[in-house]
Amino acid sequence: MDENKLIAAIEAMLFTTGKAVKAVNMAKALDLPVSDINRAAETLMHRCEEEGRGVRIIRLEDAFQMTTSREFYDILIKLEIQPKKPTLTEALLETLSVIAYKQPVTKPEIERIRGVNSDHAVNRLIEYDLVKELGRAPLPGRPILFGTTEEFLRQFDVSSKEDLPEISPVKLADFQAEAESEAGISVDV
Amino acid sequence: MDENKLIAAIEAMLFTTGKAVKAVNMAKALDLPVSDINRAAETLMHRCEEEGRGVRIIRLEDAFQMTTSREFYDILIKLEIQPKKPTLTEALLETLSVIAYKQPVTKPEIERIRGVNSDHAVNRLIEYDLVKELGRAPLPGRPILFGTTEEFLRQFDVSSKEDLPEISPVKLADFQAEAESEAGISVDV
Amino acid sequence: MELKVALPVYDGPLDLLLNLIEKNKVNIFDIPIVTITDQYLDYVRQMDREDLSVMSEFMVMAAELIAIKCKMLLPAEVDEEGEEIDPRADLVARLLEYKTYKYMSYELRERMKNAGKNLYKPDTTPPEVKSWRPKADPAELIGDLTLKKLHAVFNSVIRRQADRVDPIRSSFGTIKKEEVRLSDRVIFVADFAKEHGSFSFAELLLADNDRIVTIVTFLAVLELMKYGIVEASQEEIAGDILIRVVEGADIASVDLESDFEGAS
Repeated sequence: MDENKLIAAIEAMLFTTGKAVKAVNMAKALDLPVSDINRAAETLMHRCEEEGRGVRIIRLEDAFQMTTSREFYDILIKLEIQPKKPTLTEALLETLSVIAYKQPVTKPEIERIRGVNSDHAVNRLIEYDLVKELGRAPLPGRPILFGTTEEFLRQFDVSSKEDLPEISPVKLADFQAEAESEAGISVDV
Repeated sequence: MDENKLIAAIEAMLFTTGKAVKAVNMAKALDLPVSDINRAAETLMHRCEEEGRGVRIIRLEDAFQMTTSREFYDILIKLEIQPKKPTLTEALLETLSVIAYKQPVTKPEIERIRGVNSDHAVNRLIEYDLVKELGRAPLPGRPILFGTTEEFLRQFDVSSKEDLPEISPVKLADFQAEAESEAGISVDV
Repeated sequence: MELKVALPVYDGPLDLLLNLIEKNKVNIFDIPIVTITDQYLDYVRQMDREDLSVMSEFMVMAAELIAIKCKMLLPAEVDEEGEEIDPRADLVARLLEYKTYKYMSYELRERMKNAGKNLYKPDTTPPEVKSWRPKADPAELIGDLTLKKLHAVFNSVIRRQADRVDPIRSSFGTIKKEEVRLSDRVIFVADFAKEHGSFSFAELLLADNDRIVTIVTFLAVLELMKYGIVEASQEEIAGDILIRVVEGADIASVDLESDFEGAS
């Protein structure tokens, strides 16, 4: 199978299913090594960007998915496409951030960091398919370990758990200023 | 909006809906005349063909739709079947054991022994080439007799064939007698 | 009528503390504990007392602040190296950790705003592709199934049938109570687990199988899961259940005999 055809085959699979498809599954379907799939999918990814196509390829851990190019969002919602977006409160975002950066993490640990009971927040995040149970910690009581889902990667534009935005001191300072101005606004209100 | 961007916008619309989209609706979303949409969609159609992409654009009356290029159907099938690998579930295993040790056996008899409807299990075992029809029982309604296949025996040690009841005319006669006496019992119940 | 002032809502005591520190424009590493504690208590006094669980979280922190305030008044304790221990150190560490995650959550929110503009497509795999079924490979299907195992399955089916329609027994006036003790089954499963490590529920039943035994064995597996000795998984609905001994679990550590005495 020549490279162009391989790329087209990957395009066909990603288009038809519309879902995140694991590179290893595409490799099996095509009877090729996973490395070939990864290379060809990356090529397709770059091609979509360079040619300014209406679709893009995103990477989610060891899977690929086809999505629309963001620049057309405003046009697309006019076609009555209702994107489902859960609105996340501060408490949920905060809990999610602890889980994302600390995963795998137990509920007691989340509550220690946040200083508040987090049952509701964790349950809601699971309901939104942003967080899932990963298993149990080898600790007394065998507490459940939580981590983020593929849906989390999709909704937060992260290609893998290792690829989360870095915690940098510069950013922290920026956020501090931002938080202060936000605090100022909320006082006025 | 330049031509390339218009084409990309159409591509995004056709992708995300996955359905046929009327040119007039796309024209409304883009605030452009329908003729522009038709022209750009045709260009996209030719581009997909010329470049041998994994997707195609088809025209349906006054609408366009993005579809998978036909040549990749086989690959899609291979991708699709991976999650549903056939396995011998407990129900199948049970049914197989009854057929193996009671053969030749009718479906009512299998169901009497297992206590549950076994249509699905028997059909699946036939599909898996582990069970086959042997003929019909000389009973009212002439029910089909089932037994194991050559393939079934091949999969087990050939020398262990003696461990399984042989399908002989004598056995069939036995079965008939058995079935008749069982019919008698079932009347009692 | 009491004048109600809308209190800003904080996500918890740490959130409130961080806000007080920021509002007072003080250094997080040198918190003026008296001022901050007073302001914190002020806020807590105005809080709605109806939600006790929320209230209690704020009260715990209030107690901690007061404890730190007291320690600040006493001569400083020293650690093994003779360094003075700042009573605020633990609190500062907690605040910093909390702050980090809080700020990262703002970053995540930004990303969510952008990623929300990605639109996807429903699965449009054609039905003929979806319904296509692979030709089964009998060798793979049979796997490590042996004729012996198949015979055991057959025997269990027959036995179950005999239990269901037993013309002789069903003519008796009473049915003898079957004695299957949970404790016995727990020990049986534990022994089986010790020997095999990882096995399926069906395998567990091959040796001996009737309805009551199946049910009690299932309960026994649940008991052992509760004790963290085994874990179970089921790939598909109504599929076989895979049971594994939990890594590092000590079967001997559970006093099976006494724990299940009389439980049947």
